[in-house]
Amino acid sequence: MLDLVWLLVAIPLVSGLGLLVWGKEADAWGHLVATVASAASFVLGVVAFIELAGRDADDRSVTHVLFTWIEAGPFHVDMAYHYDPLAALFVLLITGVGTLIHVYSIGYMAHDERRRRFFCFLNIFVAAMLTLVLAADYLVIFLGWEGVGLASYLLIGFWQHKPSAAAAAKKAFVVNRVGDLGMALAIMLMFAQLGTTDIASVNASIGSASTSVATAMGLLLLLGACGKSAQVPLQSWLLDAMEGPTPVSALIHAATMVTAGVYLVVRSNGIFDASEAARTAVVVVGLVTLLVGAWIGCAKDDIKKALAGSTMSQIGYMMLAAGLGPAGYAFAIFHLITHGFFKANMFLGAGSVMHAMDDDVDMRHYGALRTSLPITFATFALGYLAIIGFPGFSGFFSKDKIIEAAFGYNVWVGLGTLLGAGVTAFYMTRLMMMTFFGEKRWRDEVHPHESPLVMTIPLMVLGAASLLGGALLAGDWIVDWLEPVVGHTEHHELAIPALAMSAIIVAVVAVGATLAYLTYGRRPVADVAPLDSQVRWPVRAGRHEMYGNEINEALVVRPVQHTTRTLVFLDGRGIDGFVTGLADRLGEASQALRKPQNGLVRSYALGIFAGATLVLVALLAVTLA
Amino acid sequence: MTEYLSLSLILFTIGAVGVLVRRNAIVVFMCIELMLNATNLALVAFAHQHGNLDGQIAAFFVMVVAAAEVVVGLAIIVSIYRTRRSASVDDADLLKG
Amino acid sequence: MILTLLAATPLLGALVVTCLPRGSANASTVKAVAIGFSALTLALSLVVMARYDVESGGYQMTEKHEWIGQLGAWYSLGVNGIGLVLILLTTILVPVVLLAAWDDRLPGRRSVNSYVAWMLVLEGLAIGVFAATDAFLFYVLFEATLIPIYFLIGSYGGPQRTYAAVKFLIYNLVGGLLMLAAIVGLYVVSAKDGNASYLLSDLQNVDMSTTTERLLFCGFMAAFAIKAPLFPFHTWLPDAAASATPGTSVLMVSVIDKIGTFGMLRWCLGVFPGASEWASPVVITLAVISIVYGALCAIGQDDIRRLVAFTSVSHFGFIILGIFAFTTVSTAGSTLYMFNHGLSTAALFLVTGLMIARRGSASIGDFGGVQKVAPIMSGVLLVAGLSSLSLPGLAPFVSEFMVLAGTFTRSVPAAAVATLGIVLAALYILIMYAKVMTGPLREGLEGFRDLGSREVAALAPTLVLIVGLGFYPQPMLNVINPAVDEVISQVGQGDPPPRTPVDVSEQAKTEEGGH
Amino acid sequence: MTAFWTLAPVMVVAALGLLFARKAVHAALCLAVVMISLAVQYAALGAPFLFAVQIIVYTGAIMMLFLFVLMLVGVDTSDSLKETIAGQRLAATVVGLLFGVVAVLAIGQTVTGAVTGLGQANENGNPFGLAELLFGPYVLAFELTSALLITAALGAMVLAHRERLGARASQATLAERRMREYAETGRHPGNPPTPGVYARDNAVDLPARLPDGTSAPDSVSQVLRDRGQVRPAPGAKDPVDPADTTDTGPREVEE
Repeated sequence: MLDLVWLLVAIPLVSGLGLLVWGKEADAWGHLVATVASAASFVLGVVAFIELAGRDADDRSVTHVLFTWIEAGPFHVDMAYHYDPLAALFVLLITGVGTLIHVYSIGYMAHDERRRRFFCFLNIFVAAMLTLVLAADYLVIFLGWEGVGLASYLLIGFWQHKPSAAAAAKKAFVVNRVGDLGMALAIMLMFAQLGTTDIASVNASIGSASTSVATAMGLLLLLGACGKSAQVPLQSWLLDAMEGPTPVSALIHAATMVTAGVYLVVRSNGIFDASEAARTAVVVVGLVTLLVGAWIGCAKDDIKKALAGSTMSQIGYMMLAAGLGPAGYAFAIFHLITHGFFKANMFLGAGSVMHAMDDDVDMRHYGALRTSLPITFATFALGYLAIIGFPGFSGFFSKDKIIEAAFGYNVWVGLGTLLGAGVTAFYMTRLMMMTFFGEKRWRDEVHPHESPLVMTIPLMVLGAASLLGGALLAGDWIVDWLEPVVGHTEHHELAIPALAMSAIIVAVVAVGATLAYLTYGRRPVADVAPLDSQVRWPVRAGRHEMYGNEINEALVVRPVQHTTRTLVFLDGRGIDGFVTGLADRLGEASQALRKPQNGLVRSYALGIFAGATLVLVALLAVTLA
Repeated sequence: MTEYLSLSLILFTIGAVGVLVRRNAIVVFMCIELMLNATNLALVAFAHQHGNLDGQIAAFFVMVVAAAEVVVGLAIIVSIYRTRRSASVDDADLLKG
Repeated sequence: MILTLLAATPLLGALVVTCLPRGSANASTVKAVAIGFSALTLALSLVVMARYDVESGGYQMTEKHEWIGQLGAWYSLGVNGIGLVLILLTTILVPVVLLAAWDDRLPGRRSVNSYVAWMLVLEGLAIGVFAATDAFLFYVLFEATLIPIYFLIGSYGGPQRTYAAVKFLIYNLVGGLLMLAAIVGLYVVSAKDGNASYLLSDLQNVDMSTTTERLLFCGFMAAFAIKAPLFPFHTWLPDAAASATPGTSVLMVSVIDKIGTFGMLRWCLGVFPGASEWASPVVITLAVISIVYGALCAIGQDDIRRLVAFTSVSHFGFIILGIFAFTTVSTAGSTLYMFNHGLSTAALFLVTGLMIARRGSASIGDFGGVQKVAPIMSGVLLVAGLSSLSLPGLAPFVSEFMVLAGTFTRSVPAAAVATLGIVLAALYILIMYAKVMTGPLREGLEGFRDLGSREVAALAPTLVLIVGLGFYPQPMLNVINPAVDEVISQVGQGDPPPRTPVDVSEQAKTEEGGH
Repeated sequence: MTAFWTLAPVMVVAALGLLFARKAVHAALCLAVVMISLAVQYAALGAPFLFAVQIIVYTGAIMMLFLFVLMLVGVDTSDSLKETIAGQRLAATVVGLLFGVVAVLAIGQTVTGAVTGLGQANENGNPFGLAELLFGPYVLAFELTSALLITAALGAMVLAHRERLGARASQATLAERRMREYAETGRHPGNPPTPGVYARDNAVDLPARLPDGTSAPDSVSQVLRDRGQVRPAPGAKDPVDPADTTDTGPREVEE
């Protein structure tokens, strides 16, 4: 079976491309085929996982070369997959959540005339994402990396007639390209330095290169990871990406694609292990994004954008954990998986709410929806409890471990993560309160109704996963499972016992939740957002996404526009102007030469006579000389 | 010998300057004839110097050609005069660039 | 003989097409005959490809007849991997272009006969250029290709066609003149050395002083840099592309401009290796400037055709960068890039050409929301555009990455700046795509027709090849690699070894089963 | 040498006359002087045949042609002495002087051998010697000159020929045209008055007197008016200003 892992990629790819080419005839049943394809991948993934789990711990890795992709001189890239415990977990997450979201989309996109194409893109995304996590070579990762970028581009801009959606798609792609720049350079550096881009070889032999090379490589990879995972400073695209259909936000911009950066860092553990500086950079990026994302999440009234801020923040946690080195890799992946469950759950829940509210996303128009949407409310509540880290829920275990590890690394970093946990509780409680509790604020023409079963079943499954995901940590299973890939070292013993640590975290979370309850649960919420001038600067900054767009605008967009205009002008006037100017000067010179050609025969005769005289004088001079 | 050649050259030069300064096409033509005659003188003088008649033959041919040239040239002048009402060489500048 | 046959088939086709009766009633016959001849040429080129023995490499299927004995000029043909790839590109694109040009509206009452005849002439001459192994023959054919393009632009283009055609001609003639001087110089050099000969194999062994070599190199390089076009000699290209019909633009940018980069590989590196090395810092700098400059200018264009032309300036920068980095990886990448860029630009020019013909305007501002009425066209434009921005999985990515990776081993700054091109490429393609295809449907576009089946048939081969070669470029690389190795060893440069190479035994172990 | 030294100054002066003569006829006469003198020089240089040819062809035929054409074109078209091309005269003088001086100096430097004389060549008489050469080695050139002469004659005919473009104007059309001209421009349809109607002044250079006592300037020949040779009619009310004449020259009559 493990030799057939490539089928995981091939099935959704063939299904996606096939449906795309098939044309209109497939409109009626295309979505079903796509869903089945995704499910088939999931089943295969499960079978492969079982087979892998059945092997000895040392033997849980399969590399299989399909064909040589590129070969020229010393440059050799194989189209090969590498199936190991890390990849196996990702395969399950991607195909599992992916299939659920396919199912959900059947309901969600039921009335969209381009539904078939939507499912094609989803399938292509699944294929690209699986390529990414199964790749055995950095260049193949890059293939999947940009493939998911393309799928993300297509899906964010799925409603192309909306200029905002098209602009958001473009922005996502371009910002990701900036990150890809880093990744491409990192791969080139690998080739120049080590002569190979094979992941295993690179990570095994990076130690023999100098630390500065490893640092450079690590930082370049981090740039790539920042782009894909919406980490500061390349975070600005993620909130705009919420223009896409909600299942897309759930699958791509919450559960899977945006976590690819974390995957990359974990996958490149050899490189990051070799460079302290690169690891520190990862921690700093993670910490900053964690806080910035949480801050934004507190200020947004748009339910999807609030969740997107939360996603940024949670990925910040994962990134931070990955930056902690072997002490954190496993927890980064653990949190990644639990986050995949509960965030997908909540996004789909938000989609269900929007579905009920005629696609209104403003939470100020919600309120008291718990009665109208009981199933959505229940499942959303499971996700909510998981993300704030309510004891016993999956998020509790995963976040707890990261905060502990962070304290083990550095007290200040630990305090940052602790603060983040509190803020998370605050904004999630705010979201819950505004959406499901309080007074009803929706307009008269809106009649909230529970979504059909095809949409609520995935919610229930994911809700259950949010609740039970913590089981992965039972007996340190996930740590052991990943150990062949990322290794493991026990973090430093904390000054206080782990139980006390957990208690402190829970206390902080409770404080955050209570604050939010007091602000939004007890007091009525205005159904029109106060103006920017009426709120204090932290809210203002959060609403403006910490001015990320403004900063990009000032530092990048406008200079590029300006340069472009200048260059276009210079190209016409300068370079082409030089050439046409040369032609004009030649024309003028010939005008000047025209003057002596006055047509008067006597002038010409004078010229001839003068010439004859000259010849005579010259002859004489030569003779005399 | 030298004196014949000098005379020939002086006449030639006068003819050439005449071509340059006169504007009446007919006079210009006469100046050209003067130049031709001057060369004829030189040719005849050379024949005398070297004691063979080739120079005279050359002069003879020059005369024939001059006759032909005058015929055609004058015909051209007449036809130009007819269309332009002028025999001034400065009035014909169709070659102006 | 097969190479002569290959080059002669389209020329014969041109003759036949010219002799066919004119007039709109016969237009379909004429086009069908032309496509038939180009398809025959394609078949022949596939035969050449099949007969080429990859194992032994070098020049094969050679022909040699004395042409002008006193000059040492020979009618000498032969293909190596590089020439073969470009011949294949030419023969693939001409039928595609002819098919896509089926509905081209020609200005005035110009006859379709001469239009397609010139295209076939161009094909024949281009094949000759790529197969010539004699410098004199190469030069003559090189200059001869100007004639069909001149007429294709000047007679069948848009309103500015005369200006564009003359500009094209003068630019290229200036380059050709400098090359002529170098050709004369080559004669002198080789005559001094013994027997005068223009054969590539003889020229490679001619002794020349460093200064002479550099001067001659500059003559050749000037012609190729203008043709390619390299910054700052590029300004003829946007004008020419904006005034030409889409088919002409394709042949010009995808095939004829390749003669420039091809010439650099075969003649500059082949005959003047020392001078090439001497000039490489300057050329690499210009190439990097081309990449960034072309991309930035493309972002600022409003005319779609000019935009595509500027993207080509950027792409040619990559090709030249790879050639002058002197590594087998980058040079093989450049050669593959020539092929891939030909496909990608052809698709882009053709699909935008169809769009422009339907709208009657090339201004991006006149489009908007086309996706809604023409989804297939939108999809084709997207795939062509994505290939232009080198999305992995599409053919240009492979070549672009090889160029960059190879260059990186030689010069990190050059590669780093050039990599900026991938970000800028995303900008120019996606901004254009967003303005043209997305958003609300613009007024006046309601009746916009989607691609018809013939148009799809014309574009499909390029798209299939773009996707296919993106995942499996090896068939091309297998042909290219031996030829490139030869060129690089000629220059006397090799690939810089990895600074800390991976231990082979360790690699073997990791491939077995993880670590 | 006597002949040379006598004639040389005359020739130079006559040639200079060609440069300075204001009227073309004078120039032609000067040229005739030069040519006749040249003929004499030829005779002195042992070329009696050329002497004859020079007299017959040049002085006789070519000069006559010149005079004919001069008359055809109009004797009155003398050169205005104003130079129209800036600096042409000065430049011509300078270049001419330079050329002449340098050439004469060069000739003066040249050492020439002893004069052979044509005694031997002219043994059987000069025309005989020339004929021997002309019909011997130069016969082809001689034949070609005949072709040249024929071509020249044909060319002259073609050039001088004038194509009739319209129908020949009849009396009726001419009369009609005159009347129309009168209606349009007020030009008198009849013949202009003849100069000097009264017995006391019947000279051609006096304008006629009109009934009101004023003079009619257009009664005098255009040539005289151009030359400024019109005399004021005695007793005329207004003095005739030759410059103030309207164009009343002979009507152009289409042939």
